[in-house]
Amino acid sequence: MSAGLDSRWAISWLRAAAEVVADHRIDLSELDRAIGDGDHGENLDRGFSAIVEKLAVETPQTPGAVFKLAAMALMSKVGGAAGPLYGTAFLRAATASGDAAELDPALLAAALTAARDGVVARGKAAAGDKTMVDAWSPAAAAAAAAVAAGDGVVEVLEAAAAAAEAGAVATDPLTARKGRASYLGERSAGHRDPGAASSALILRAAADAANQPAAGRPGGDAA
Amino acid sequence: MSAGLDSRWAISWLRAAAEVVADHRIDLSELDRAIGDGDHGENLDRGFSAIVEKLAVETPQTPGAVFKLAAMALMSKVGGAAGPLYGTAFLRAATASGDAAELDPALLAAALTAARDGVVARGKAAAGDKTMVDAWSPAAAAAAAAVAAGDGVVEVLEAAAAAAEAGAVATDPLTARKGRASYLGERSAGHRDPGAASSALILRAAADAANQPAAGRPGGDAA
Amino acid sequence: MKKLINDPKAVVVESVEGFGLAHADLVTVHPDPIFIMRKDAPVAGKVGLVSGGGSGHEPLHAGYVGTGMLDAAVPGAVFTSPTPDQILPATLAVNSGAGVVHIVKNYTGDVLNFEMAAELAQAEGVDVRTVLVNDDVAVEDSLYTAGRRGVGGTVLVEKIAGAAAERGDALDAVAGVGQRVNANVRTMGVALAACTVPHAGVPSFELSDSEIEIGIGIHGEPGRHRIPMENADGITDRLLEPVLADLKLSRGEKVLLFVNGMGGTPLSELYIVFRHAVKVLGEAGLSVERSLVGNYITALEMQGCSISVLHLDDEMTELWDAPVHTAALRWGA
Amino acid sequence: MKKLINDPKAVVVESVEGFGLAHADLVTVHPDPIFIMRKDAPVAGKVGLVSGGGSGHEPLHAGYVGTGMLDAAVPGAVFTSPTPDQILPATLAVNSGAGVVHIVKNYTGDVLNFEMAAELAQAEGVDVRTVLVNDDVAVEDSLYTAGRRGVGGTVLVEKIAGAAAERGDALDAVAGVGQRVNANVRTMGVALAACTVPHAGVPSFELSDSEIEIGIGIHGEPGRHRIPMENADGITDRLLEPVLADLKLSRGEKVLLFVNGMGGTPLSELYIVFRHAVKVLGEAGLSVERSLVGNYITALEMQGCSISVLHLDDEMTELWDAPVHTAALRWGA
Ligand SMILES: Nc1ncnc2c1ncn2[C@@H]1O[C@H](COP(=O)(O)OP(=O)(O)O)[C@@H](O)[C@H]1O
Ligand SMILES: Nc1ncnc2c1ncn2[C@@H]1O[C@H](COP(=O)(O)OP(=O)(O)O)[C@@H](O)[C@H]1O
Ligand SMILES: [Mg+2]
Ligand SMILES: [Mg+2]
Ligand SMILES: [Mg+2]
Ligand SMILES: [Mg+2]
Repeated sequence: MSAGLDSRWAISWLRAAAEVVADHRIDLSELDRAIGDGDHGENLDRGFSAIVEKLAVETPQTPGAVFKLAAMALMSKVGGAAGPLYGTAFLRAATASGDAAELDPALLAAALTAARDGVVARGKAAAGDKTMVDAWSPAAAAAAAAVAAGDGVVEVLEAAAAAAEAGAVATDPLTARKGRASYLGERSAGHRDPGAASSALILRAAADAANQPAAGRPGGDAA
Repeated sequence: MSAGLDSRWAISWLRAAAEVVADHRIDLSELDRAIGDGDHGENLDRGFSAIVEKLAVETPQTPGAVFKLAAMALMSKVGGAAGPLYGTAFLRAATASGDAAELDPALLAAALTAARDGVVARGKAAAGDKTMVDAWSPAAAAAAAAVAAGDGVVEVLEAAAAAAEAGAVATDPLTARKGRASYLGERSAGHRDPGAASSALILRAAADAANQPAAGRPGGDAA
Repeated sequence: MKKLINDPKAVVVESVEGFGLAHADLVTVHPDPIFIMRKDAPVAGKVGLVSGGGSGHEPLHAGYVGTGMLDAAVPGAVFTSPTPDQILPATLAVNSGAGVVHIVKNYTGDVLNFEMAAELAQAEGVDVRTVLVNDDVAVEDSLYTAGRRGVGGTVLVEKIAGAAAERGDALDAVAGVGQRVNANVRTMGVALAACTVPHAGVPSFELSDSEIEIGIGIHGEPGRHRIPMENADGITDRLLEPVLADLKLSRGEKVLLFVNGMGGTPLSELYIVFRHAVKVLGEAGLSVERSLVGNYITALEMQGCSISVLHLDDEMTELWDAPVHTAALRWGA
Repeated sequence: MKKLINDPKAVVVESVEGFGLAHADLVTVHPDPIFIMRKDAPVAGKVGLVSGGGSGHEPLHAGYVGTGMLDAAVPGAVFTSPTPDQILPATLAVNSGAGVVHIVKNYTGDVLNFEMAAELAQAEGVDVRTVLVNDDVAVEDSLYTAGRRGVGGTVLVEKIAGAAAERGDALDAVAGVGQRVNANVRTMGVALAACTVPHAGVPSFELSDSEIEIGIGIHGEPGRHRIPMENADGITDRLLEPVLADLKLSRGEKVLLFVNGMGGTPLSELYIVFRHAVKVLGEAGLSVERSLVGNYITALEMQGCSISVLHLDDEMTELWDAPVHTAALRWGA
């Protein structure tokens, strides 16, 4: 038994994420309709469904390979701003994960940080611009802090998910400075950023997947 | 003093007709909106206003010349089906009136008959097709009957106007077989034909003008 | 009613003025009485082509003035036929001595006004022929009506007769080919939502959110019947059915397929209709040799479309392909 | 919502299929991933031009594929940018070895997806340059936003860069002239009524019967502000004012005036706007040398228009006049 997360966890994470995105498809699009063009839920659902379809025919053997599969599916199916951003996040996470069979806490945090950096590099948004960066940045920071505190993988993901959720909520009062919502200027304040909201949901799914004994952490007694 | 109607009557008729058409502009278009394209009042108003404008700068000296002026104005300004039909009616009335300075009952009835024949020749509608023919035909017939009964010009015009009014009302149950209303088929029944309605208004204005002492029948004691 | 207009009464004049400014290389606008004339008209030796009718069907007719199509377009008020005092000077202006063809859509107003103008032109020594366009199969019983209306087929008649005139055909030949096009084309339209005439200010008819009007004309006048909303393939089937029933073509024959937008329907939807129409015609064994998809004869901002099928022969095909250079249709020139 | 569609999810595929059937002489449709390609692409020695973006703006971009304009168009879902796995094969397919120019409207989604595709194409050895179009003066403060959007100017960039590629200009020159067009064109739009995205089923925004939205984009996203309805001349003044303020032209300079319909506005109204715009430009001492009026970059059936002014130089004028043969724009070829 190990304190790391293997490809089975990565696969159940993405399956769970697909489910939660499908469940929140309409809510996410509603958020996007308020300050964007109302397609965010639709876009992500298309992408995550594609991941699930790919996973039905392929079973990548490392977390990195799973992330790579996800990245390619998201890039090719989502479109819009979110497609390249999520695609880049998973691609960078894949690169950071290398061909490790399991992600230990440090590697996990490194993958999350790489994902965050990928979003920033691609979208050039800063913290506070009211984008998904406002979920990914605190998530990556919280994961790093948890590793520094000696936490295990479940705690690292729990910390990341909680920080992403808080970060998403904190976008409510902000004025958007990137993406489609920025055209609204101050009229964008008072609404939650859809990409931050979806990021929080997806990171929560990662933590949930790690919490399930069947899902790649045999035993679940570690950490 | 004479029992005939001169150019002053013809001019006051057309001025009165212009007024009554302007007053009923919206009603006539409403009738047309029910079974046509909703422009009949607008079209006629444009034409009769043009007559009034022309009469402000020209004063034709015979009824025939007045009718000719009206015909040209109607043809050039009304458009649609009604323009050529009314234009032809007045043109034929002008021809029938010749250069007589006054119209006696017989000539008056002949002018009305010529007008009716002009409408029929131009539009090829038969009685009962739910068109302005259903006002003009009984009007011409009633005028001829009045002449045969030895009536004077006022009575001739009164008879024509009353017959036109009855004829217009009688179009209500008919199914249109000519003009735009015919596309409605049986759905045209239950509505008054706009062209028959406007014809009745215009012929009533002719009778009213003949009843006014100032308007070309000096004295008004004759007939 | 929200429209990009100033005074409702000035719509036609201002719009035609703008058209004249935008296409000064092609046309001259005669201001009063208003008509639009090919810049180089009268063209020596060429039969003149004049069409016209109520405004609100843009780009018809002004958009078809130019080389290989019309010599003059005579616009009436919105949905109201023009008057003889416009049609007559337009006819005289484009007559080079070879005579003039009037292309007239079969509406009582248009027919009567063009007829009067033709009589007056004849009286002034100009030989006039008339091509009456009546391609609308929505009008079922011509015996008890003013007859079938002129709709989408008008564009095809103007193009093909225009090409015949341009290549130098004589008066009767130009009118003849125009009549042949009319005899071989059938059209059926549908409205999803009505249009609003500027001076009326209210929609021409009311359709609920779940109904459509099959057999619509191009003036917001009623069609054959109302049915519940259907999908594009279903509507296409319904439009093609009476068109094909009336044309009675044999398998292997060649057609031109024209899917026309009524003004307020996105081009993308017209292509969806076209796609299915090609399939239906294919199943009927017909060969779609030529096509046209777009807003070519409209009813202001009405939502909907019409489908026209023209049974082609070699000469019509050749004349269709001949160069045309107008504001709204251009190829080979 | 009443639309001539079948399945809302199939709108793009079916519409593009129909387009391919209607214009088989000009284009080939690559079905999956979907893109539209010039029939004779790759053209030996010629720089390839690829554009794309969300669907719903027809005839943009597929309508501009052909001689003298685009080599490929890549359609996303309605109002959603296409993905790299469509853009990449389109880019590879039109590359003759002379490199490929991507013409990208400045929306985050379009920019990011084209950027990724360009990286992937470069990795496969294809030289890619990007022309970013951002002509919309409605976005006031580019520092705090994603920057100005690409709207009407896109059509002009595609035409002029397309002509440069067609005459054999090298990669940097083609991109350079495209960038010069973008630097010299400004656009402002207005909506009178919103449009409805098929899969959304409800209008993108709500406008009351007496309001209009000034500074609208082409996706039903909001504009600068709402004002009470005005007449056409007043609206034209309001659109031209920020365009001219931003362009800062001197008297005597030459411009191209482009009045574009958003899809649901009759052509006649666009000419009324054009008429007044010509007057306003004339009063500013500008010379309208070229013009374009019609539905060239739309937002489904949105009612409204945009006005673009391009400051012309001799080369741009020559390239504008150069032959073009596409489904939606054609002259000289
Ligand atoms: N420049 C950017 N950097 C980071 N995230 C961004 C950026 N632009 C947009 N986003 C994110 O993308 C989300 C919108 O995604 P989506 O609706 O799918 O794309 P689109 O705006 O193209 O319709 C926003 O809510 C925001 O979180
Ligand atoms: N063929 C015809 N013969 C006689 N009258 C006709 C004929 N066609 C139409 N009309 C008359 O014209 C009237 C409609 O006139 P109007 O609305 O001005 O023209 P349009 O139908 O062209 O809009 C009808 O109410 C009818 O009385
Ligand atoms: Mg969105
Ligand atoms: Mg009428
Ligand atoms: Mg009318
Ligand atoms: Mg989007």
